[in-house]
Amino acid sequence: MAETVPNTVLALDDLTVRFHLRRGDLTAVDGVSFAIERGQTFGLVGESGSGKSVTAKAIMRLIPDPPGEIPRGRILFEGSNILDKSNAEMRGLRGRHIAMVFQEPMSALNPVFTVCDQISDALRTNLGLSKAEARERVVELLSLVGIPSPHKRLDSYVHEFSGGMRQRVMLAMALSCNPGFLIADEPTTALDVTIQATILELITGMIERLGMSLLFITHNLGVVAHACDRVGVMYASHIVELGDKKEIFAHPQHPYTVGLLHSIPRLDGQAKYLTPISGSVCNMMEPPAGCKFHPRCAHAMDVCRREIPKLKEIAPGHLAACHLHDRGAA
Amino acid sequence: MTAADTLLSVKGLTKHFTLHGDIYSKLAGEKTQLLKAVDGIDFHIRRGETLGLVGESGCGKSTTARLVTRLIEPTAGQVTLKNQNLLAFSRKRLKEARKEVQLVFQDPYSSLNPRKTIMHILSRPMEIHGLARSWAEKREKVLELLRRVGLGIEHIDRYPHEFSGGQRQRIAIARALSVDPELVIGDEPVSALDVSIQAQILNLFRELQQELGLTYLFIAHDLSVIRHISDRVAVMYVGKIVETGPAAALFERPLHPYTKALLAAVPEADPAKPPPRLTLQGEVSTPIDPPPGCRLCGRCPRESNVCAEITPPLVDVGDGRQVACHNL
Amino acid sequence: MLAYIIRRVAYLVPVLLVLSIVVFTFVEMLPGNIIDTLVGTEGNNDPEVRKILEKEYGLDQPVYVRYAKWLTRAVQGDFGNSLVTRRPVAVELMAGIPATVYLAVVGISLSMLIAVPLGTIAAVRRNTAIDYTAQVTSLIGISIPEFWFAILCVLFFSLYLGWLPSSGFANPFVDPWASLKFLILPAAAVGFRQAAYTTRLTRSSMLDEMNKEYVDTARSVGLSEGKVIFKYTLRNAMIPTITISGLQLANLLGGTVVLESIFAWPGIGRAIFEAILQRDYPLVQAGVLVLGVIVVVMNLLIDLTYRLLNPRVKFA
Amino acid sequence: MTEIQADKLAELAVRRPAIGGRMARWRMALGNAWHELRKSRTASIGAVMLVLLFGACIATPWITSYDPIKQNYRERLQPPSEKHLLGTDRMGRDIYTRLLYGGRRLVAIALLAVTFGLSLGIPYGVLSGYFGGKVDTVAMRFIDGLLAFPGLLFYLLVVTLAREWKIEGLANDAVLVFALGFAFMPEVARLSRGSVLAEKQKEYVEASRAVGDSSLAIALRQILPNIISPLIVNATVRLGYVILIIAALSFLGLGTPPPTPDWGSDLAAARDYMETAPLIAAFPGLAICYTVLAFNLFGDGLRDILDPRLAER
Repeated sequence: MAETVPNTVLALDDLTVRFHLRRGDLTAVDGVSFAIERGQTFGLVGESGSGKSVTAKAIMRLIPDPPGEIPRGRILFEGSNILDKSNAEMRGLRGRHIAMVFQEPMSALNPVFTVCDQISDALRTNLGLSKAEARERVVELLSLVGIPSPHKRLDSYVHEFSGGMRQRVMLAMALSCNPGFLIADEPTTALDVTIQATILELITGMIERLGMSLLFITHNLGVVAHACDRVGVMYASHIVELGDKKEIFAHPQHPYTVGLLHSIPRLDGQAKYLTPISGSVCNMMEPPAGCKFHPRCAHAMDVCRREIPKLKEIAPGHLAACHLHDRGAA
Repeated sequence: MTAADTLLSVKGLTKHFTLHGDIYSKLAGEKTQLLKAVDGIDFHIRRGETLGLVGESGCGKSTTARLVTRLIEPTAGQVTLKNQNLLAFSRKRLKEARKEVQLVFQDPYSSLNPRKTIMHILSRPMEIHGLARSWAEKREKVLELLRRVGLGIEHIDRYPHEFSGGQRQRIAIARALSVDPELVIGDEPVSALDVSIQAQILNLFRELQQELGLTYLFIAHDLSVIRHISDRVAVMYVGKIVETGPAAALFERPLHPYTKALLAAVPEADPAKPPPRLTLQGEVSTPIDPPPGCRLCGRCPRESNVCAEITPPLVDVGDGRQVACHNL
Repeated sequence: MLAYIIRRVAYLVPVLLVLSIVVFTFVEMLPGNIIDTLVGTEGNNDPEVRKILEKEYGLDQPVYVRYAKWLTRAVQGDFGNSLVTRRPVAVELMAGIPATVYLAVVGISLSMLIAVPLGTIAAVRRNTAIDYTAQVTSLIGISIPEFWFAILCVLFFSLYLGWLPSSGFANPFVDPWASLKFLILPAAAVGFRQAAYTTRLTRSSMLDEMNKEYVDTARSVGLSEGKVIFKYTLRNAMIPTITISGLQLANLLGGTVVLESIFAWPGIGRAIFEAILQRDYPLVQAGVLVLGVIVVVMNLLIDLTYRLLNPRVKFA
Repeated sequence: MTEIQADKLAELAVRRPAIGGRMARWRMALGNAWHELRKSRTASIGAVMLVLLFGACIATPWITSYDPIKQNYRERLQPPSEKHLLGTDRMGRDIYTRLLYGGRRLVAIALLAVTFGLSLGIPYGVLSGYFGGKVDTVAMRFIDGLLAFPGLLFYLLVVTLAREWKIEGLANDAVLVFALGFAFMPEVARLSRGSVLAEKQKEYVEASRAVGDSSLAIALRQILPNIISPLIVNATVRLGYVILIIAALSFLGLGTPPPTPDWGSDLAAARDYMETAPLIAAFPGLAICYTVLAFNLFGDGLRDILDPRLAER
């Protein structure tokens, strides 16, 4: 589906990721397709367990096999399929072309190496810098991401930084080898709201300044509203809605997106009662047949229980996977 | 406001933890430090209202919850529950107080004992307080509780691991309700939940308050949640309350620079709203041996000389609002 | 850091006190007393002589006074004389320590050399033939009684093949070749069991570490798999491995009684064991105390090493 | 509330597990246990080995007709045959019979010792961990003191004392049980204390305090059930270790003196015939190996099953 026009950096086509666990098989990502344009920030939003992080790991080819498996789909990065690449080719891609920022810098950074050691290792491997050059570059990077007096913090360990500073270090590491494409997996979730604001500002600023493309994964619709250009909404391993940020917020089409937007309490204090989505997320080991959302959907019809809806264009650039729109289209 | 209206009031409540205070540290010449987790806070909660306590992690909100329930003993200050001094309670009276004040915790996964059935979890508090004698009586009450929090009665003999996060939080709420409390303290009760579930639980809190006339102390770091659930709000920063007032007024026209900063930093789920940004400098100050003066010193855009020397007291500014700032 | 060391050293005081009390009580609880031994051997049962001897040995004093006196002397290294050789107990004990240290250190080093690579490979190639082999071998290693393994080794290598001497000891500084020949079997017996433990430990801590997110981070910046495993992951996995191996070394220093007596290895374990057989209780008492002190001090050193290896742990 | 719901409510309110129900629940629990066990191949193999071992121990008098002690010099050092399954030893006693009786004694001592250690260590550790503070500090220093005894030496001391006091037979076995159990106690205490400290952090403990539960009730009724799994694993593995220790002691000649059947001392006695009849030394050794392996396998598998972190590997 996703056309690989030259302006597309990354395109996912029918990506499916399955895990073979002791308790049974779990399809964490099911037929996900979307494309990210150059210089664009794509927000992938969904609740916990929806498969957004697995998608990110699949792009980085970090799904452990076993128990993971990618039975279907393509991940086209700059036009070539990541899944066909050899390990060596993949290593060349990682760090230099695609990099990733994780949610918990405390666990995503190695606890027994200093910050300088870790970042300069990447620099020396990818860019072939000498030890001294790498060290100098680390200082530059740290000051770039706003760590005060970086030459003093160079030889500190991760646990010696505060939460916000850790995420800056993580970002410095990801940016170290000038990748053109960044994946940020819930980079602000573990942070307090004031720190979240600064990190968000930092990431969006960096992306703009360095002309990068960004895949931003989050569960926070507020963050999406301000950091992204295009948005994909995931529910239970499927993308249920895809479109421009403004479209999605102004005219949400999928009942899940609508429900999500109605579930958020507002700062201006309107609405004494929220209209939440009823029930809870389905068990991914035994998902319901048909649309995964139908047990929670107020508009569920017979067809929803039988058939998995496909993503369909409703308005230009705005897609939703819901049988309600079949009727409208028909 | 008459005294009878006030269910709980707190005056000068303080909790300091001593770091490096033992003999070995002294032998090694380490300085004793004081972590001022909660540093002289005042607030009150009227019967039937919801007081929202908001602040960033480490500001002392959870410690406050544990202090007013006497799960930890305060260093100084007064806690008055129904016009009685909670800190002077005898063992027996304290046990009664445990019935009057109940807690709902943040993590629905660790707040329920994994080895006990729902029946046990919900009937144990009744047993302790002698609220139900026979097994059948307990059973009936537990079923009633389950219904009340929106769970199916068939859940009664199951174990916590068979439930989702949202359902567990309902069970935790049912446990709090099992002793017919007057005050329920929610310590970040919705922050571990997904948005759609969070909304369900927030609604449940609302419904229960209306049905049972409960009083809430609701602690959260999420400002929109606080705005949604609270009648009045208290904003905490590093062990101090910096601003209190009716929710609507406080959110519409924040007075303290910290409250303003918090509000400006919230990303609202509406692309038309201004993007989040931080109006303060640097990062959260430390509660370990804080310097005299205002805790926001060094970060505040409106700082003056006096800020570094004198801690601003919480003063009335009318409309039921109080602010602790020298430079309003 | 300093405060931590002070704290840990201060903690040693009650530990050593418990140790010394138990060791002292042990001799106190023996039936009869030293006078019986002395008098009995000479066939002289004169009450007068007993009285004099009792006074001489301080047995007329209350037990805590005797404990205090014994402890004071013990702290100064004076444990009295051996009842068998009549030489100072301290001298007898010191003679055994080098051989024990020699065996323990070689055994542990041998086990680390085998076990760390094996455990790592087993973790990386999880659920393959290598992994299963390593797991089964190490399970057998920890299940086999060491004395039986030693006997089997002797049976095969000394009696059947005749390659190695079945028991004995030679000073490595005097005759290194002979010493090595004597060393191989006991060191293998020590090493096999230790290697079994260490392989299991390395494997499981490698598996733990490989599941952590920093491994993904290292991969995500394009580091090679070798570097990810052997530099980033192994460094973390080695923290528990080294710690436990240190503890085992401490235990070996006092625990090779069985192997030392099978291989006639003149170590401290065998010295104590023989003292027990010969009822040379002052030597037993002192030996256990000294080994206990060694273990305690080793534990302290290991703890400090652990904290140095692991920057996360604060010295608090 | 619909009518169906009301019915269900009434039924649930009245229905109380009867005795039969409880039996069914036990059966279910047993079934579940087996189902869980099947998840780990290691555990299943270990369990089968253990069942065989315990079966042999219990059925000993019925599966052999020889006397383990009576000597028979006409049939010394016989190789395995139909008459003597595993041959005879230097006193002409049937090795198979001696192994069975020796194993019975050994396993019984080990089980009692580990139970004793658990019953001392769990309350010690749980209370120390739960109440914390100065009590905890003192209690743990005492444990450290006990842990300072290297390897076998503690047992050597106790066994020596028993020898000097001429404690023999069953009393000697009791001393061994006491010593082995007491030596296991520090480890149990530490482990349970550690688990209690971890458990204490969880909010359900605070919740129990918040509803006014008493400290003792929280420690014993709420926390204790949650820390049992690692203790069971530890105790299983310890059983193997204890058997090794007993065997080592008797190998050194400090166990129960002959002619009591004992794997360790039988092995030691067989050393003299190692060149002529190596099988005599092989059988007790194999028996020890089998037993220890069974406990280790079972313990390993149990750990995999009980440790949720390993569950998805």
